[in-house]
Amino acid sequence: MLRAGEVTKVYGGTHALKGVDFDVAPRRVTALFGENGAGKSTLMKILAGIERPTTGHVELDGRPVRLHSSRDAADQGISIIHQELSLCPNLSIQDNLFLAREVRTAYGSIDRRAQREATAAVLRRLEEDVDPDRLVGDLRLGQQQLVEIARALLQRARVLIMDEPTSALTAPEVEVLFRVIRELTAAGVAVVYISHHLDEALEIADDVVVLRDGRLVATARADEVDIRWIVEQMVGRDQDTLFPSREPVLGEEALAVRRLTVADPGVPDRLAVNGLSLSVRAGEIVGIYGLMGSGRTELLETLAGRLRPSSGEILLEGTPLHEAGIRDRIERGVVLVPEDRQRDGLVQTMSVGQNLSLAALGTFVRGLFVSQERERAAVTRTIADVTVKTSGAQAAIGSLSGGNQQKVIIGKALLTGPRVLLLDEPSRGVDVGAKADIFELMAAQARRGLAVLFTTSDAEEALHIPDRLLVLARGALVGEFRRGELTREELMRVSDGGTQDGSS
Amino acid sequence: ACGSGGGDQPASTAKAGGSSSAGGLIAIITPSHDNPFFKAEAEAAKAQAEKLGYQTSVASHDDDPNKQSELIDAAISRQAKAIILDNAGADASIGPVRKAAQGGIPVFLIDREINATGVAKAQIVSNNSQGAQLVAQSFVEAMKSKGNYVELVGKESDTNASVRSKGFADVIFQYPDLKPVAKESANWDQQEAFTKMETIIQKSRDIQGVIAGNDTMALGAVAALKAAGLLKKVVVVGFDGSPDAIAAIKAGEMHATALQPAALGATSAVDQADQFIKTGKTGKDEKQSIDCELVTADNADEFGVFARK
Amino acid sequence: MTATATTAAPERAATRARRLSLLNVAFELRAFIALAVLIVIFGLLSDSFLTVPNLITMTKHVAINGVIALGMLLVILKGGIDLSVGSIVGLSGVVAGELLQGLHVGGVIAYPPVWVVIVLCVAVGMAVGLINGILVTRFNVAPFIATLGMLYVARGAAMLISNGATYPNLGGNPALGNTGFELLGSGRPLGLPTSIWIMILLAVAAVLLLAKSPFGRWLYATGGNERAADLSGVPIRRVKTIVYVISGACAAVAGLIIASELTSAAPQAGETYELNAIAAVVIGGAALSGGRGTVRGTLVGAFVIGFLADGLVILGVSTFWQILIKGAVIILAVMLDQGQQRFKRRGAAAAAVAASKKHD
Amino acid sequence: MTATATTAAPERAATRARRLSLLNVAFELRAFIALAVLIVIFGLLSDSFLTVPNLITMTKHVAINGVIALGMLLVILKGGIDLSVGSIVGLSGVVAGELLQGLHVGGVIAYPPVWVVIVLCVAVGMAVGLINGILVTRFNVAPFIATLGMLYVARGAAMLISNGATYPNLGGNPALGNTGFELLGSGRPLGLPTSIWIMILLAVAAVLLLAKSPFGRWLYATGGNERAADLSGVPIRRVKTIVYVISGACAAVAGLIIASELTSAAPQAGETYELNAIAAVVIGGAALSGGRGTVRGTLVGAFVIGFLADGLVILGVSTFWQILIKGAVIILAVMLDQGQQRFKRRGAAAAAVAASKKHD
Ligand SMILES: Nc1ncnc2c1ncn2[C@@H]1O[C@H](COP(=O)(O)OP(=O)(O)OP(=O)(O)O)[C@@H](O)[C@H]1O
Ligand SMILES: Nc1ncnc2c1ncn2[C@@H]1O[C@H](COP(=O)(O)OP(=O)(O)OP(=O)(O)O)[C@@H](O)[C@H]1O
Ligand SMILES: [Mg+2]
Ligand SMILES: [Mg+2]
Repeated sequence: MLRAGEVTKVYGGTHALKGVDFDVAPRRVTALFGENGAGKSTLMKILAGIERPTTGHVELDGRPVRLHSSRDAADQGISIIHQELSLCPNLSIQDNLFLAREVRTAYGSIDRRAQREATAAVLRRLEEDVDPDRLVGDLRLGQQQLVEIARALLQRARVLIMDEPTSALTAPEVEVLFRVIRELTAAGVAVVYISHHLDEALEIADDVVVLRDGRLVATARADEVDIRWIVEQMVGRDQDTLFPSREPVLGEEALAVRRLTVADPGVPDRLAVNGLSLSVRAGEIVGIYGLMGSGRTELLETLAGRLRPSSGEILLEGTPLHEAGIRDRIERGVVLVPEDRQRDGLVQTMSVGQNLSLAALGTFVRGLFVSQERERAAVTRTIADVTVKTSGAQAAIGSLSGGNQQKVIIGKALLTGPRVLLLDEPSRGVDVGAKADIFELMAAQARRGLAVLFTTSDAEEALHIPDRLLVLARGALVGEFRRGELTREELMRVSDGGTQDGSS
Repeated sequence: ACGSGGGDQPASTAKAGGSSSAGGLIAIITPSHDNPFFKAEAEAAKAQAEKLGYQTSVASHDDDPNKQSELIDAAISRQAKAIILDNAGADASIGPVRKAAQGGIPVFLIDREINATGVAKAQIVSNNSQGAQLVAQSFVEAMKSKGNYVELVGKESDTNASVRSKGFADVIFQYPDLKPVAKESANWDQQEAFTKMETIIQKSRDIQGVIAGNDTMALGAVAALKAAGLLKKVVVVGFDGSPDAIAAIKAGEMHATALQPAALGATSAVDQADQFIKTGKTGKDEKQSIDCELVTADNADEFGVFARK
Repeated sequence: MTATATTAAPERAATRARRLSLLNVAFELRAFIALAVLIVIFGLLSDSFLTVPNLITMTKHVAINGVIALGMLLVILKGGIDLSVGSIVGLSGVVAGELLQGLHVGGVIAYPPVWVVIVLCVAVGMAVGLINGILVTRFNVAPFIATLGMLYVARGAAMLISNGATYPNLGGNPALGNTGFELLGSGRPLGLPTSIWIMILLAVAAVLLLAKSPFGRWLYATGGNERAADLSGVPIRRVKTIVYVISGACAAVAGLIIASELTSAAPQAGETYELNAIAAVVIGGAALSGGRGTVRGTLVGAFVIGFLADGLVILGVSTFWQILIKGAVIILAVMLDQGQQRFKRRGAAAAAVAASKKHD
Repeated sequence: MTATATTAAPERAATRARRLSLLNVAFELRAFIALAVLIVIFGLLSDSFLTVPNLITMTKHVAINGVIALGMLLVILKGGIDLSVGSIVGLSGVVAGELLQGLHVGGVIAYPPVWVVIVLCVAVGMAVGLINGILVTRFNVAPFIATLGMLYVARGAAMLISNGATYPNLGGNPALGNTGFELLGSGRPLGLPTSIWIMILLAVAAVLLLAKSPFGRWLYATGGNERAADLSGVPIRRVKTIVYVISGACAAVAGLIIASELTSAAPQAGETYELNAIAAVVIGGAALSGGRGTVRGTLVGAFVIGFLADGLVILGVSTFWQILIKGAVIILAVMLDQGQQRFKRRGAAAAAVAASKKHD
C-alpha cells in the first residue's frame, strides 16, 4: 500500500539511507529492526512526509506521491508516533491531541466538549484514565508517550508508523497497546513498528525488515525467524564478540552510597531515588539496569553533584561528598558521562579539542593562561587513547558520528584523572564498533584501578559487561547479582519491580 | 461645553476654590528635571506658590505629549486650583490644555506657547525669536560679519528649535559673507553636540563661529573645539543663559548667550494664577512675552540662575 | 505517592496540602496582589486616588499601554519580542496626521473620511509588523534584531513623512467631511472614554483568540515546543508572522488613540513604549521564552505600571524616584514569579519525601 | 567523506572546495566588507572622510561604543543581554562629578585624587553589574528583565545623586590635587586620543581573556551549552555573574571617557547606548543565543555603526535619514549572517551527495 523506492537520504556529511526499497502492507504489522543510527527513523520520517528523500520516491496505492509535510501525509492517511516525544508541555492533553486538527463549532471556535469526549474515549481505549484537561507537562513520561499514541489513533490513519512507542511504557501498558494494534490491523490498517525491545517487537510483528548502516539487509516473515537471526542481521557479526571477558582485580571501596533519597526534579512530588545504598570498589565495573524512569539518571546525577539529595550519604574513599559541587567532585575524582549527549555532554559551538579539554582545563593553566602546548599534548593523547576518529582537534564537534561524539565525552571525563567514573548509558545511540570500543575502554580503566559505575537499558549488556549488576525499580534497589548469576528472563522479571523477597 | 461631555471631571469642586483666600493645589508641569533651565523654572514656581500658601505638585513630561496629557489628567483628578505648564509641543498641547480648561482648571503656560489662544489663561513666554536675534546680532559682531560658521539645531521635532533657528537666520541672512558650513541637529544634547562638532571639524577646520540652539549644545561644541585646539579662534554662542554657559563666558570660552528669565516667567505665572483664583481675572493679556537678555563677558557678573542677581 | 500519603495520614497531610495550595493561589494572583497593594497604599496616602473619576482617568492612561501590551503578549507567547511598537505608535499618528491634512492627488487635495484614515493607519502598522514577521520567519533574523532594526526604520520613516513636525488640529473640517477623529480619544460612550472601550474590546478579542480559536492553540503550541507544533501540522511560519502583524496593528491603534486624544500627531510619539509593554506582559506572568502568559495577567501588568506611574505623580514623588521605583517594581514582580515556581517545586519535593518517610 | 571524495576525483573536487571556501571567507569577513563598502562610498562622496585626522576622530567616537560593546559581547557570548549599560554610563559620570566636586565628610570637604575617582566609578559600574548578575543567577530573573529593571534603577539613582543637574568643570583644581581628569578624554599619548588607547587595551585584554584564559573557554562553553558546561565542572554561576560585572565596568569606563571629554557629567548621558552596543556585537557576527562571537567582529561592528553615523554627518544627510539607514544596516548585516550559515549548510550537503555519488 505504501512503498519507498530506492530512497537515499543525506544529512550534511552523514549518509543515513542508501537506496532502500521498503513496502508496507495493509492488515499487517511490519517490524523494522536495526542498530542505533541504522536509518530506521529517517526512513519513517520520509514515509511520513517529515523529511524529503535526497533521491528516490514514495508511492501510495501504486501512485508516486510527494509528501510536503507531516500534515500532508496525515491528510493522505499516514500518521506517525515519533521516537522523541513531540508534545507541547504547556498545553492540555486534548489540545495536544487535536493540535492543528481542532474540532470547530458552527462559530469557528474550538468545540471543547466534542474534543474532550473524543479524548476521553481514546484514553479509555488505551486504559489510561486521566483528565483530558490535564497539562501534558504534568504527566509522567509513560503517560506522555500514551498521549502521543492516542494522537496517532485519533487520526484514523490507514498507515500507522510507531517509532519506539513503548520506550517509556510499563509491561501492562505495552499489552494494552498490542491489543489496540491488533484491533487496528483487523480493521485494515497497516502498521510499522520499531522497537529496540526485540522480543516485544517480534511478538507483535507479521513481517520483519532489518536495516544496517542505511541499507535494507533482510526481510522475512516473523514466524520464520528468531531473535538470534535478527541480531545477526542487524549487527553483521556474532554478538558475543561484543563483550570481552575479564577478570577483575578489586581494591578498596571507592564509592559508597547510604540510604540515598532524591526527589524527581521534573515531577517534584515523586521520588526518583528512594533510600538506595550501594558501593563500588576500585577496579570494579558495576552496572545498573532498570527500565526507563527507574531513577538511574537521577542517581548518577546526584553522585556527580548536579542534583541535591533529600537525604542519605555519599562517601568517596571514606570522606563525605554532600557539600561538594560538581566542580569539587571532579577535582576529587568523581566525574559523570551524561546520558543525553547533545543536551548535557557536548558544546556544539566548540571544537573537538576544546570539548575534550573543557573539564580538565584547570590542569593546563600556566600563570594566568591556558598553556597551548600542554592542552594540545593532552588532547592529542586522549584522541588516540579513546580512538576518536576525527580529522583533528580543530574539527567541529558536529562533524563526528554519534559513537565518536560519545568517545569525546568519555575522553573529556578521563582527562580529569578520575577515581570514580560514572557513565549513564554509555552505549546508547552508538554503533556496534564504537560500543565495543567503549566497553574495552571501561575495562581498561578498571584495570588501572578506577571504580566504574554505569547504567544500561540493554539486557545483554547488563548480563555481560559488569562484574556486579544492580537492578533498580522505582528508585529502589531490587536486586544485586554477580556476572553469570542471572538469566535474561529473570532480569526482566526483577526489573519490572518484583523484588527478590516479593515485598514492596 | 463640548461634545465630549465636559472633560474628565465635574468641575464644581475646583471652581469652589475661587472664593477661598488661599490653600489648594497648584500643579507645576515642566519638560524635565535634568535640564537646569526647566529645573530653575519649576523651583521658582514652587517657591512662589508655597509663599502664597498653596500646596504644589511638581512633575515632568519628558517632552512626551501623551505623558503631559496624563499629568494634566492627574491634576484634574486632584482638583488642582491651577496648572503651571511648560508644554510638550505647540500643537500637541492644545488638546490637553483645553481639557483642563473644560475641567475648570486654569492653565498658565510658561516658556513655550501653544498654537491657539483663548484656551490658556496666560502664555508667558520668553521671546525666543527676539532672544535668537539678540544672540545672532552679537555673534555677527564678534565674527566681524564674515567667516564660516556651524549651526547646531535642537531636537527637530521641538518648536523652540525651529523658532530659534529662524531667529538666527533672520539676522545672519543679512550678511552674505557669513557662510554656513554645516547645520546639524544635536537633539539638545551635549555629548551629541560634541561628537557632531568633532566630525564637522574633520570636514573643515576653517570655522570661525558656532551658533547653537541651546547652551548645552554650545558647551558640547566648546569641548570639541577645545580638544581640537580651535577654541581661541572660534566664536561660540548659545541660548538659555544657563549657569554653566555664563561660567564659560566668564572664562572666555563662549562669547554670548541669551538669558531666558525662567524664574521671572514662572513667578509671574504663579502670581497671575493666584490673582485668577481669587478674582477670576488675571488682569493681563493672554500672550505676554518676556524679553531675553544678552549675556556677554561685559555683563556676565550680573546674572545668577536664569535671572538677574 | 502523595495520594497514598494522604490516605495514610489524612488529617495532617490534608491541612498541609490546603496550606500549600492557599499559598499557591496567593502566588498565582501575585500580579493582582501587587496591584491591590498599590491601590491600598496610594488610597491611604492620597484622598484623590480612590475616586471614581480618578480611577477612570488612570484606566484611560493604562489603555494605551494595555493595547500595545496585548499585541506584545502574542509575540511573547510565540517566544519572540517586538521592539518596534513604540516607533509604530509614532508612525501611525504621523500617517493619520498626513491623511487628515489631505492627500495631494494630481493637483487636487483629497480628504479621506476618518474611517478610511483609521483603516489605513492600522494597515501601516500591520505592514511594519509584516516586515518584522518576514524578517523573522523567512530570513531567520532573531526577533530582537529584526524589530530593533525596524524600531529605527519606522521612526525614521515617521520623521521623514512629517519632516519632524507635529500635525496640529486633527479635528478635521465639517466642510471636508473628515471630522470625528477626536472622538477616538475624547468620546465617552456610556460614560467611559473610548480608549477604555477599545482596550476592553481588544482584550475580549484576544481572550477569544487565545482561548477559543484554533489559532490560539497553535500560538501556545509554537511557543511551547516549536518543533512539536511543526510536526503536528501547525503552520508555524504563518502563526509567527501573524503575531507580528497583530502587534503592529495594536501599536497603530495606540498611536491613533494618542493622536486623537491630543488632536495632534508628533513623529516622536511612543518612544520607549516597547519597554513598558514588555514590562506589563512580564509582570503579568508571561515567560519571555514563550508558551506561557495570559490576557488577564497582561492587563493586570499594564494596570500595575500605569497605576504606579499615576499614583506616584499624585503623591508628588519626584520624577527621579519614579524612575527608580518603576525599575524596582519590574524586578520584584518577576522575582516573585520565579520564587513562586521554585517554591512550588520545593514544597512538592518536601511532601514526597515526607510521604515516603511515613511508608518506611 | 569529503576527504575521501577529494582523493577519488582530486582535481574537480579541489576546485569546487576552493571556490566554496573562497566564498565562505568572503562571508566570514562580511562585517569587514560592510565596513570597507562604507569607507569606499564615503571616501568617494567626501574628500574629508578619508583623511588621517578624520579617521582618528571617528575612531575616537567609535571607542565609546566599542568599549561598551566589548562588555556586551561577553554578556551575549553567555547568552544574556545587558540593557542597563546606558544607564551605567550616566551613573558613572555622575559619581565622577560628585566625587570631583568634593565629598562632605563630617564638616570637611575631601577631594579624592583622580585615580581614586576613576576606581570608584568603575566600582559603581561593577556593583550594578553584580546586581544584574545576582538577579540572573540567584533569582533566575531573565536577563532581559533584570537588566531592564536596572536600566531604570541606575538611571533613577543617577538622577537622584545629581538631583538632575549637570556637573560642570570636572577639570579639578591644582590646589586640591584633583586635576587630570580631562586627560582621559582629551589626552593624546603617542598622538592617539586616550579613549582609543583604552579601547585597544580593553580589546587586547578581551582577546586574551577569551582566547587564552580558562575563563574565556568557560564563557564560550556556558553560552554554547550551559548544561554541558555545568556538568564539566565549569562554575557557570560565577561565569555568568562575572560577565555582567565586566559589562558594568566597561560601561562605567565609557561614562568616564564621556565625562572627561566634556569635562562635565550629565545624569541623562548614555540613553539608548545599549542598543548601539548590542547592534555592534550582532553586526560583528555574534549570536544572541550565546556561544558564538569574537572581539574582532564586535570592534568591526562598532566601527560600522560609528563610521556610518559620522559619515552621514559629513555628507550632510538629514538626521531622519540617518535613523532610517541605521536600522536598515543593522537588519542587512544580520541577514547576511543568516545567509552565510544557510549557504554553508547547503554547500556541505551538496558536497556529501557528490562524494557519495562517486563512491557508488
Ligand atoms: N537531522 C539530522 N541531521 C544530521 N544527521 C542526522 C539527522 N537525523 C539523523 N541523522 C543521522 O542519520 C543516521 C540515521 O539516523 P536515524 O535516526 O534514522 O537512526 P535510527 O535507526 O532511528 O536510530 P535509533 O535506533 O537510535 O533511533 C544517523 O547516523 C544519524 O546521526
Ligand atoms: N512514574 C513517573 N512519574 C513521573 N515522571 C516519571 C516517571 N517515570 C519517569 N519519569 C520521568 O522520566 C524521566 C526519566 O527517568 P529517569 O531518568 O529517572 O530514569 P532512568 O532510569 O534514568 O531512565 P532512562 O535513562 O532510561 O530515561 C525522569 O526525569 C522523570 O521525570
Ligand atoms: Mg530512531
Ligand atoms: Mg537515564
